Amino acid sequence: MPVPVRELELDLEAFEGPFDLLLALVLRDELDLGEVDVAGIVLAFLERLAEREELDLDACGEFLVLVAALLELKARALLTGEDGDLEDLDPAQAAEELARRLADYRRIKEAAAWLVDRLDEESDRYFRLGPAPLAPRVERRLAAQDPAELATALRALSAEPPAVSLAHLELRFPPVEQFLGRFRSLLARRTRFDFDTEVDGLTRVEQAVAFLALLELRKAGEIELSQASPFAPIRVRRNAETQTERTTTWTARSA
Amino acid sequence: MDRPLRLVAANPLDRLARTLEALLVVASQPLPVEELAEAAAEDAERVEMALGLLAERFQEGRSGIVLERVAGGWAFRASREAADACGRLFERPVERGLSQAAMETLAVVAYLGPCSRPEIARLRGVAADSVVAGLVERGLIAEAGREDGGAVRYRTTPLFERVFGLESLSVLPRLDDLGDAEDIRERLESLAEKRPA
Amino acid sequence: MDRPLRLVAANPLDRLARTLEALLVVASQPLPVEELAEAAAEDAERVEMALGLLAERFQEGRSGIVLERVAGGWAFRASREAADACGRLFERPVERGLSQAAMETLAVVAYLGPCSRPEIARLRGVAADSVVAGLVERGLIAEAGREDGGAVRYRTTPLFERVFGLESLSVLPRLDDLGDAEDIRERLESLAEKRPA
Repeated sequence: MPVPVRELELDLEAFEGPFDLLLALVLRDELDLGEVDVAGIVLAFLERLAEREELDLDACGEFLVLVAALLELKARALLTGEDGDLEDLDPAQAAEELARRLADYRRIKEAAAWLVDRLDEESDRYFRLGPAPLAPRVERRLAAQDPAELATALRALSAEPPAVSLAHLELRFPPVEQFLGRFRSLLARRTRFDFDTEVDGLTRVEQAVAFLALLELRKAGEIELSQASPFAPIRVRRNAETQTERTTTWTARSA
Repeated sequence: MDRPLRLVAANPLDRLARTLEALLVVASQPLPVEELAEAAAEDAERVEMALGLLAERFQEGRSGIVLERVAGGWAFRASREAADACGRLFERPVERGLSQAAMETLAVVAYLGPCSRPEIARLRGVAADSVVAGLVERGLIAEAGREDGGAVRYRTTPLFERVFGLESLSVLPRLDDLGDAEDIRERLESLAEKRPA
Repeated sequence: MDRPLRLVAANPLDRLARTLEALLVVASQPLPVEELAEAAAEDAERVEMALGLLAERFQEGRSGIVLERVAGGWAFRASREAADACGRLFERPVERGLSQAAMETLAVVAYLGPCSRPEIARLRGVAADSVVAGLVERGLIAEAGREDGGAVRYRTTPLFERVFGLESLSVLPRLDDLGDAEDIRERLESLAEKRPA
């Protein structure tokens, strides 16, 4: 019987109830995401998984998508300075705004995924980039220009730009990439490793993020996971057919 | 008087087709019909007809040179059948090793039109500087003026359309058709409504 | 045993010919037989045979694409019959304006004196490589020695002065309110740091 991710019971400081409800409350802005311990959710899920005889990978996949969505929301919720007046909105509007931003970003991700597929399909289309070998040389001629344009350009360049908040530049996603890189290079050297040993000594949050990275690698088919028994160490093994050059990583696709 | 003229008409079209072949084989980028017509000193309609002839002749399976409609114009490329041979001789520097971040940035610029690094950063949630510089270097995006705040804006280039085999940006799938972002939101919202008050 | 093999040989040669067409239409320089053979994974002798086929197909009077043997190898060119059309294609219409990036770069170099690419990038707050390369190619700026750090510096050219109708750089429109070149330079540098990239 699969672990019903969305019904995952959470007992966090800020929230007690099923995971799905938590997401709904967040979207309705009835719960401050800043208060929500995402790592706590991951740990609750891990414990739930550990109760089972074997690793439920489908549940892991769904969980990954939902938790990724939550992380995105949380990240975006921290952006209030950028677009200014989220605080001035009533809760419903704020929820709407957050949902809109999340939707925007998801759409961009989907568009990027479409481009990746497209590039893959078109990779056998070769064409010439430069001029043809025996083509005549092109002479580009330019009409007379007004020197005043030069002054205008330099003047514009030296004008004080309106103040723009750089708050958004501070935003960083949790270092899933960092763990992806770390695990990949580990697997380049060894065919298998023990997850628990690897993350030993890290904070709970880091361990949670490391686990997300593990799920992502598994989803990408780069590794296989096994666990002898509940609470036994998670063993990570390099998938035999691992592609060495993966450029698309950490893509949260919809479930 | 009409009939004999029609009979010889095949010949000039063939000649026009040869002229177009010549133009296309030396061009360094896709040529729009109007540009072909102007160079060939012919009207666009006849150029379209001749292109039809050529598209039939230069097609996959029949020829190593393939005529395709791409980036708002017409261009020759190698047949897909010859991709392995081409791969041994030519590099693909433009699209090699494009990262996920690069793809997302391309998607933002392609879909939203000219936009600046801060705008890209806001949508993607991470700073875009090095990614944007890399894409400019590859020729997939280019500067397109500055916005009011003084930040340089970027747009995708014809090379982008060519590399991705797009007739124009308008053939990109509509964003709404792509994902189920709305769907997830609705699902969550309906759940929230079911919640006991 | 030999004969039946020879009989079917026509087909593979045709396929090889298509592969060569593909390689030649993508190449930006003439390709020697050895390179073609290597790319097509065939021996040179068969490649020569296939080239013979192609030379017959792609010849003056028969095709707008002409296969030609030149010093460096084999290459496609436009037929002589289409010379006028090609002339018109490559005779670019006079461009009316410059891009904002080009205008800004020219303004920086003209007003502030010889600058290197890193300097231009710093002053404009955006990578300058492709803009500078474009302006050099068009003859509007040219190399003018190196700065201490070793980076090549660029200055405006006589063509630049002609295009902008200037007798010399000393008659550039005055920007007295902005101070002298040194003031402007400092101002741009401090602004570029503040500006959203």
